[in-house]
Amino acid sequence: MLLTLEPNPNQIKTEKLYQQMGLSDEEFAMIEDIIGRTPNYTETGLFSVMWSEHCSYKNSKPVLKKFPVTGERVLQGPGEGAGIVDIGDGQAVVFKIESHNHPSAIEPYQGAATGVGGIIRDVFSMGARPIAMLNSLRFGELDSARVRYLFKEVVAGIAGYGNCIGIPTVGGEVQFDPSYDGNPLVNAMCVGLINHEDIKKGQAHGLGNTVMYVGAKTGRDGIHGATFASEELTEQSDEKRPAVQVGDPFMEKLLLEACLELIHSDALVGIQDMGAAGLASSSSEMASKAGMGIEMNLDLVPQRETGMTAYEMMLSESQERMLIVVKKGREQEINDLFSKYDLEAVAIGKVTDDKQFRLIHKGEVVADLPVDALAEDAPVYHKPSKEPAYFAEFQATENEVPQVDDLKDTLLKLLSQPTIASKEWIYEQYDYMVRTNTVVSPGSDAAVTRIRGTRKALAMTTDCNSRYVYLDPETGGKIAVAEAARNIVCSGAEPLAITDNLNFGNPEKPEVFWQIEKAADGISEACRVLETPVIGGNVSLYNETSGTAIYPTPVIGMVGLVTDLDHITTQHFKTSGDLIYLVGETKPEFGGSELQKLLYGKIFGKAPELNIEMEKERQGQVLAAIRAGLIQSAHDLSEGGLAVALSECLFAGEGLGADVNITGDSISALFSETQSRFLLSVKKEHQAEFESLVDASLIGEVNESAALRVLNGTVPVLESLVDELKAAWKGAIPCLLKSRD
Amino acid sequence: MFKVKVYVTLRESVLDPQGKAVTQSLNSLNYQEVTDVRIGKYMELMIEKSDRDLDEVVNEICTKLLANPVIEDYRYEVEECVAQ
Amino acid sequence: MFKVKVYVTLRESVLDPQGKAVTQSLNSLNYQEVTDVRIGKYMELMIEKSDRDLDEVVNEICTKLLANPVIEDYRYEVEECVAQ
Amino acid sequence: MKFAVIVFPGSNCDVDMFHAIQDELGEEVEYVWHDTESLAEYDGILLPGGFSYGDYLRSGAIARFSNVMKEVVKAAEAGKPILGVCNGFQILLEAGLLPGAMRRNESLSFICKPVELKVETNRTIFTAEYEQGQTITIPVAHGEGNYYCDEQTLAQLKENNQIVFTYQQNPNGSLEDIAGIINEKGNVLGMMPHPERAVDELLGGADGLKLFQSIVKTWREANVVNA
Ligand SMILES: Nc1ncnc2c1ncn2[C@@H]1O[C@H](COP(=O)(O)OP(=O)(O)O)[C@@H](O)[C@H]1O
Ligand SMILES: [Mg+2]
Repeated sequence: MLLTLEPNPNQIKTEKLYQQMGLSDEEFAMIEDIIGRTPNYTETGLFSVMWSEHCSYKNSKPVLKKFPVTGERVLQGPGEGAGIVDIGDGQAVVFKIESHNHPSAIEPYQGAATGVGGIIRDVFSMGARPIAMLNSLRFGELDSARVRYLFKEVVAGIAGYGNCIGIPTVGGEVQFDPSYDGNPLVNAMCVGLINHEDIKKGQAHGLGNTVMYVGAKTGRDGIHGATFASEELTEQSDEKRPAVQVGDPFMEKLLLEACLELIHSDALVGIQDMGAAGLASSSSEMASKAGMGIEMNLDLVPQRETGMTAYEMMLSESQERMLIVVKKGREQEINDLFSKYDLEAVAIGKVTDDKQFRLIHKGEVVADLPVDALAEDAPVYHKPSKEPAYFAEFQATENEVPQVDDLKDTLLKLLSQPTIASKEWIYEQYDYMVRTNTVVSPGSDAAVTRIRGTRKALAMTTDCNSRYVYLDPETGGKIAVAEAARNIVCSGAEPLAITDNLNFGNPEKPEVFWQIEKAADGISEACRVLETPVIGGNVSLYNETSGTAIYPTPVIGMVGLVTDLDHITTQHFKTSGDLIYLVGETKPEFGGSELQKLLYGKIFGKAPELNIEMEKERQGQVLAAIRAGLIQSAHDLSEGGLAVALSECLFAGEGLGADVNITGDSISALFSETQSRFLLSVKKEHQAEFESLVDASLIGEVNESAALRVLNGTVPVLESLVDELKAAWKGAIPCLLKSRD
Repeated sequence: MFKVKVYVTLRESVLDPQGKAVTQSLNSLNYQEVTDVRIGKYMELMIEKSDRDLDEVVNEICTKLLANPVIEDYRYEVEECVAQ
Repeated sequence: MFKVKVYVTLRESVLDPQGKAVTQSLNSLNYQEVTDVRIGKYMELMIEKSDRDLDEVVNEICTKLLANPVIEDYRYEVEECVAQ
Repeated sequence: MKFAVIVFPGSNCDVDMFHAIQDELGEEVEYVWHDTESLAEYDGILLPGGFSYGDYLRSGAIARFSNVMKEVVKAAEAGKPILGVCNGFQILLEAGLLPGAMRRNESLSFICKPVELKVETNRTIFTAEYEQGQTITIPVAHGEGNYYCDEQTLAQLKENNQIVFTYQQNPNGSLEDIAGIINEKGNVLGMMPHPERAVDELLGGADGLKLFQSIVKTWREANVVNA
């Protein structure tokens, strides 16, 4: 039995106990100043989580300001559970990405599972029906047993949660690199669909209205999860064990269905999920956003464990909980609705008009703070920024073409790099079909989900090549957005907007902060030009182990609109006789490329260049040609260059092959990672019309040879049976996982 | 040859969705006397005699593979088996 | 109050893929002395005293819900708990 | 013909089943909540996939005790067509309406992909529209689809032609590649693959539609005068 001998305000101050909670001396002084006295233990805890990076964005706010966040279609930008974009006919798409990196490093299955659970709640708390999930994962190299364990368990955790709740996981990405060895990244994105009139906000309006708690009971799990996520992983991280929670997807399914019924009730005033910093952040944010105060009686909070203190209840990050505000006097109705799902809605407090955040526990006021001080007044830091030495060095290097002798062998090796290899082993564990709307399943550029009852569909993708971002954060940031848009366009959709997940190292290091700033500059510029505003996102800093930061990894989640089902396009070649076109010229660009990594075991030099205006023009042409019905298949060129893209185009067709002509230096032509390039196939009868619409070079033809044959001029440079290529590509990940355990 | 029986249980404060679901279901099946169920794993390992210390081996195996100490506890019992 | 410990195991004749996988990983992690692993469930039920016979209740619960007799066997132990 | 799609709190393929019947098959269909007291008004009962009550203990173990299952048993006795897909199949097994049990997939992971099935018999009300021995492609999506029964039961299944679908390439370790079985009386079919996911070419194939068409056709022949 934990006897609650909490330290008194004086002890907290003199013994600097606030430091253990993550507050600095200056921050504690600020708090004293704001409230005009020394906070008690519970109050100090509330500030410590609300002022953590995870909740307050105190270090990243100045950077996030750079993002373009508005646009004609944007119905809700950053600031709520998830952003919302209009898609016509009174419908809108809701989406957001969120990280669960640190919990996943320690308990990969539950860490990943609860990450999925959390982002789903963000979407349905807006009133939207979640229709698809994606993820973005980073691990160390698969030759380590620990990495294999993390990888397997993370995938199983994502599958376990998403499959049970019945939301299809339709896409994602994964990269393997030693920089993620001790610090894997697990970012999950959820996409939802809503009718405009159903949009709900997390605001606690209306003096006297009732605050209700629904969902799982509160336990001691995850206490200080938010501050934990804002610290570096150290040898001692294992000690902070309770920061990992166990997910209950069945409970979430009940909550989801009940909440989606609830949004149609005019008794509902506001709704928000209890995510990071649980009850503390949801209640204070709801009151603060509405310009109101809130008073809660913690004795009424459903509790799973006995003897919980106010501090513990407020900071607990137990999963599958929602906070709702309902009109006074309508509580019974709300309760009836939830009881159909075997859930109980419990009144725990009320909305006040004094802008105070007041908590009562066992008859005593245990916290009484200005609510804005918690939710709004966290300090904002402008961290020092410094260009790292490596950057100038890399910029000074000349682009060089790496030398390889055997092109076929090189292609086979590239296809078996786990970052390029087939991800079937992963996505076969995800139910990507449930709800029967998935038109393009994982395995093509972007996933496409139809909107039942319309001719419309949504394309979605997550992207980020962090090697480019490391070499050159600004260009790399731009490329991440451009690549996401390229994937969306290839599937036949028009890019709408993005959500981003900024995964970086410790921002207190000026070199890391510089990476964050530059990447944000690049993302912002690309979003402005491509007209894809940032409608929400998440920041995960302190991704380091033993002092080494991960590659800067600003993951881009993008959603696009397919205006007619007929436009849906996949990357695979379809029929013999189709003409193969390459859009975009190729330069010898190997900095951060898969080939460079393969040959040298490291990356260096300049990232590929990106001309974002040209990118936009080409994307426009490709989309126009798709909409005109001229395109059989469309694929963007990314890791591994043209040779890998060509192979991937051939992997779905039985017996299909291709004859392709390249010019200039074969190694560059086949493996360079020059940006803004597309590989298209076109029916012969559409040749003239296609060429009038798109600037592209005819490089070959699809045939029935079951082989990929490449000529440079008249010289054969590469020839392989498609089956051989496919075997290397398909077998790589299962083989890496199996061979050693 | 030893038969080692390993019991892996969720740590006390960790949510046990499985146990919760079973408790609820039993209560609704009219077994109100069941007030709590916690569900864990039970494993039987057959281990041959070797140079290594058995307890050391079992503890290693448990922390490395059978249980994740972040959320689970384990305990075990050893039985010596007589060869047939 | 009783604490009832229930062990649910796969029947001998039923292949245990999970146990097999664990055996293999242990062997490849250099625990060759582990020759076989069988994985089952371990459950702790807290049951209040009632008019019904405890063994009857536990057997009912086990056959109805906790174990599937087609593939699983169960056994249990009862501990009486003294009220605190 | 009027279908009921039974909805347990954790069902998640209920919507798919509903739309397959309404939009593609063009028959009448309603969602029926698991606490319903009667299924008398329905001609066919569909138990969809999902995780009925979270299924943490064993798939279908808890669902079997719900109110609606008593009604399903009655409907089975009355000879109404009952189809259990995936979790629905698991529930039918747990409820004893079909013999055997499910174990975890041999790979120990969830598996989702289209698979090829062989129609072992077209002499059932569920497969009449297929050719005997035909190969069809239907997706699977499950973590516990590794069918098991004892030898005696297996012999009976074979003897009575109760094995309706088998996998061409066994994805889960299932005994004798069994993907779907029917009861002796011939009105209760359980199968792991999802025919309701294969009713629309846009989503990659429509081989599942004939299964539903078979049910309707045989029902019409038996129940509608001048069919
Ligand atoms: N990288 C980012 N880019 C844009 N908006 C961001 C970013 N990170 C966070 N935001 C926005 O800040 C708000 C708070 O986010 P977050 O704290 O992740 O939500 P929650 O409190 O639900 O966890 C959200 O509206 C989110 O979209
Ligand atoms: Mg959130």
